[in-house]
Amino acid sequence: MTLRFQRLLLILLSLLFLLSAILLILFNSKKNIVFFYTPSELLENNVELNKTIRIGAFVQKGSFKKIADRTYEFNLSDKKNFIKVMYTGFLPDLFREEQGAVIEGILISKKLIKASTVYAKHDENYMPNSIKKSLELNEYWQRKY
Amino acid sequence: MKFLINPNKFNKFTDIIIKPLYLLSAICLVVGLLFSLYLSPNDYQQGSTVRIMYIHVPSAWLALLIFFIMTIYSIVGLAFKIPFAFIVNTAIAPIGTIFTIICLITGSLWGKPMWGTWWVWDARLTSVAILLLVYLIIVFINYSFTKIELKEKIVAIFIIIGSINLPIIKFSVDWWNTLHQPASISKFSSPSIDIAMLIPLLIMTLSFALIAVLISILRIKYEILSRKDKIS
Amino acid sequence: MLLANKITYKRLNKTIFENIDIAATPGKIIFIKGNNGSGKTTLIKNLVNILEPSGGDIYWLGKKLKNNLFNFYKSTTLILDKPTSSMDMTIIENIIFWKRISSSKINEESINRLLDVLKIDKYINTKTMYLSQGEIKKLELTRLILEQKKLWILDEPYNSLDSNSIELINDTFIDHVSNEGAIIFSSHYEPNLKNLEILSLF
Amino acid sequence: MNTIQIIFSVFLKEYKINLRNFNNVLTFLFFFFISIFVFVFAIGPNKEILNHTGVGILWALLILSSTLSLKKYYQDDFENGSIIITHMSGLSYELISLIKVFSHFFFIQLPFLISLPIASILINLEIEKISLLLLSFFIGSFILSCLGSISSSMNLLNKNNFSLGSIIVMIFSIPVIIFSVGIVNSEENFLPLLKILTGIAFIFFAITPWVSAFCIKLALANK
Repeated sequence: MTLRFQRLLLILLSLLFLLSAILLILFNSKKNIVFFYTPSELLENNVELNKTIRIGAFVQKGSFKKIADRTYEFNLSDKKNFIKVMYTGFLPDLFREEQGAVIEGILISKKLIKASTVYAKHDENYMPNSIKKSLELNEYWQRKY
Repeated sequence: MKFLINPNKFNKFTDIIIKPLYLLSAICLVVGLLFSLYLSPNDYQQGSTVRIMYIHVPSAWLALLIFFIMTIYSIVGLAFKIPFAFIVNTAIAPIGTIFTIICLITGSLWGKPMWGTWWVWDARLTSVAILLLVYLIIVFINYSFTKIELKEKIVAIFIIIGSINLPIIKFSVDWWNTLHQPASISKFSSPSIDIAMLIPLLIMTLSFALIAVLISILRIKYEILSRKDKIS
Repeated sequence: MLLANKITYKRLNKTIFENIDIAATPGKIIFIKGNNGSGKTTLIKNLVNILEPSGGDIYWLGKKLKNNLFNFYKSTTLILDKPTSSMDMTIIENIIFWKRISSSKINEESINRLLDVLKIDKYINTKTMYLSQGEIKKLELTRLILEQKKLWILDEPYNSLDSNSIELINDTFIDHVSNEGAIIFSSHYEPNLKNLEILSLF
Repeated sequence: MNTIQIIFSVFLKEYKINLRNFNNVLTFLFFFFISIFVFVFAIGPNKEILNHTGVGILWALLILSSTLSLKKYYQDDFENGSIIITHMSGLSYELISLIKVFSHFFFIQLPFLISLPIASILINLEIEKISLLLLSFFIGSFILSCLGSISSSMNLLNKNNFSLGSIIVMIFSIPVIIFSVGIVNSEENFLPLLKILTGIAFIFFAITPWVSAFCIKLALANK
C-alpha cells in the first residue's frame, strides 16, 4: 500500500482511538465512586461496621463538646439525620459549628463513628463583615446550601 | 488582525500603542492596588487575609491564558509554517513562568492562615505546580538548543503536548485528590463573590493583563531584532 | 527519470548551492565532485526528499517528487556514507533483512556468488561488529545488486575501500548503466570512468 | 500485502537485536530490584508502612527504570541511517515509530511485568492485589513505551544533554501513576479507574506516531 494510503489509515486509526479514549474517560458513572457518605446515605445503604469510611456533613449547631484536652465530641448532620463523632487530635483552625467537615474513621455503629482524621475546608464564600451583621440583625442569616 | 502574524506589521502597530499602554497599565495598577488594599471590605470569615486573593487569582488566570495563547501560536506556527509564531512563543514563555510563580507563592502565603500549612496537596495547587514545571521545561529547552529553527519547533511540539497533558493532569489530580483525601465539600458550597470584592479583582486582573501585554510586546520586539541581526 | 531543475538550498542565510540542474536518464552516471563541506551530502538529501529545496523543484517520472514518493522509493537504492548494517546481526541476517524489506526476488544462489565475488563469504555467520571497516562497506554495497533497483544514489562510495574493491565497484557501475540503470554518486575522489557527467560543487 | 511482510521482517530484526543484547534488559531489572532494596532499607521493614506505600514505590521505580532504556530507542537506527532504509522500503515514519513502540513494549517492558510478582512479594503486597498490579502495569507500561518513543525522538535532535527525554517521560507519567496506584489500592470498584487508564493509553497511542515521526524527520533534516 502506498505511503499516502498508510497515512490515511493511520489518521483514521488515531481518530478512532482518540474518540474511544474520550468516551472511556467521560462515561464512567460517577455514582459508584463514593468518597464520602452523608449521614442519611449511611443509613440507606448497608455499610459494614468497623471499616474505615468517610462521612461528610455539617457540624450541628451546639453539639460541639470538649471532653479531654484533645478529645472532642460533636454531631454531623445534613438536616435529615445526624451521626455522633468522637475525635482525638488537633482540629483544623477553620473547624467551627455550622462549618462543613469530612470525617474519616471507623464506623462503630450506624450512629457513632470514631474519627481518625477531620477535614474542614473554607467554603469559598466571600462576604464582607458589615453585610453579615446586617443580615443577622434582621434574621436573614440562613445557610444558602 | 494581520499584526498577529507578521513581524513588521506587528512592529508598526505596536509602535503606535506602546505609549498609551505604559500610561494605561500604570493607572490601572495604581487604582487596582488602591481598591484592593484599602477600599475593599474585609471578608466575613477570613478578615484581611483575603486581600492576597487580589494578586493570586489574576496571576493564576493570566498564567493559564498565556499558556493557551502559546498553544494557539505553536499550532499555527507548525501548521502554516509562520516563523513569527515561534518568535512569540519564545518571547512570552518567561512571562507565563513568572505569573505561575507569583500564583504559587501567593497561594501558599494565603494557605498558611487558611489551611494551616504552606503546601497542601490540593487538586488545584498540584495542577498549577505541574503547569509551572511545563513552563520551566519550555524555558529550559529555549536555552539548551543551539540551532534556532530546530529549537523553536521542539518548543512548539512540547507546548502542544503540554496543552494536551494539562487537562489530563488536571482531571487525574482531581480524581486522585478525592481518592487521597476529600479536597473540598464542593457538593455543598457554590463560590459566590460579593460585588464590593469583585470590582477590585477585575481591575487587578485588567492591570495584570495590561502589564503582561506590555512586557510581551517589548520581548517580541527584542526577539525580532535579535533574530534579524543574527541573520543579516 | 529523476529531474531536478534549478534547485537551490539555503540554510538560515547561507546558500549551500544554487540552481543546480540534474537529469538522471537511463544509461547515465552523474558524478558530483566537490571537496568536503561543499554541500554534496545536502544535495543528495534534497534528491531523496529528506530535505526540502528552498528554490526550484525535483520531478520523478514527470510528477513532483513529493507526491510521487512511493514509486520513487520503489525504484531507488540509497547508500549513505555510514554503514546501515546492524552490528548485532550476522552478514546473512542483514542481507536477508535487506532482501525482505526491498521485496526483491533475487535467489539464494546469486547472493552466494555476490558474496564470494566480494570475498566476504567466509565471514557469513559472524556478527558485523567483528568485521573490518572495508568489509562492512562492501557488505553495504551488496545492497546495490541485492535490491535490483533502477536508480542508484550513493554518497561517498569509495572511502575505506582498497584498490581492487574500487575496481570491482566501477565494473558494477558500468554493467548497471549498460542495462538502462542510472547512477548519481558524490565523492571527493575522482574515479577513472569513461562517459561521466561531472557536476562540480564549489 | 508485502507491507505486512516488511513490517514483520522489521519486527524480526528488532527481536534479534534485543535478544542479542538481552543483558541490557537484565541491567534494567537489576537496577529495579536494587532500588527496591534501597527503598525498603530507607523506609524500614515494618509491614504496615510498606503495605501502604509499597505500590507507589514500585510504580515510581518502574517509571525510573523505563527512562533508562530510552538511550537505545531510536539512537542506533538513527546514527547508522537504517531508519532511512526502512522508510524507503515503503513504511512511513509513523509506522516505523509504531513498530518501535510495540517492540520496546514487548522486549523491554514485558520482562518487568514478569518480574513484578517477585518485587511485590518483597514489599509484602497482599496476594489478590498482585493481579490488579499486573493488570495496571500491563496498560501503564504501554503508555510508558509511547512516552519513551516521544521523548527519545525528541532527544535525537539534541545531542548534548540527554536528561530532557527523561524529564518529559516523568512529567507525562503523573496521570499514569495516579490511576494505576489507584487501581491497585481501590478495594472493590476499580473498573472506572481502569477505563480512565485505558483512555489515557489510547490518547497517547494516538499522539505518539505523529509526534515521533515529526521529530525524526526534523532530526534527519538537521543531522
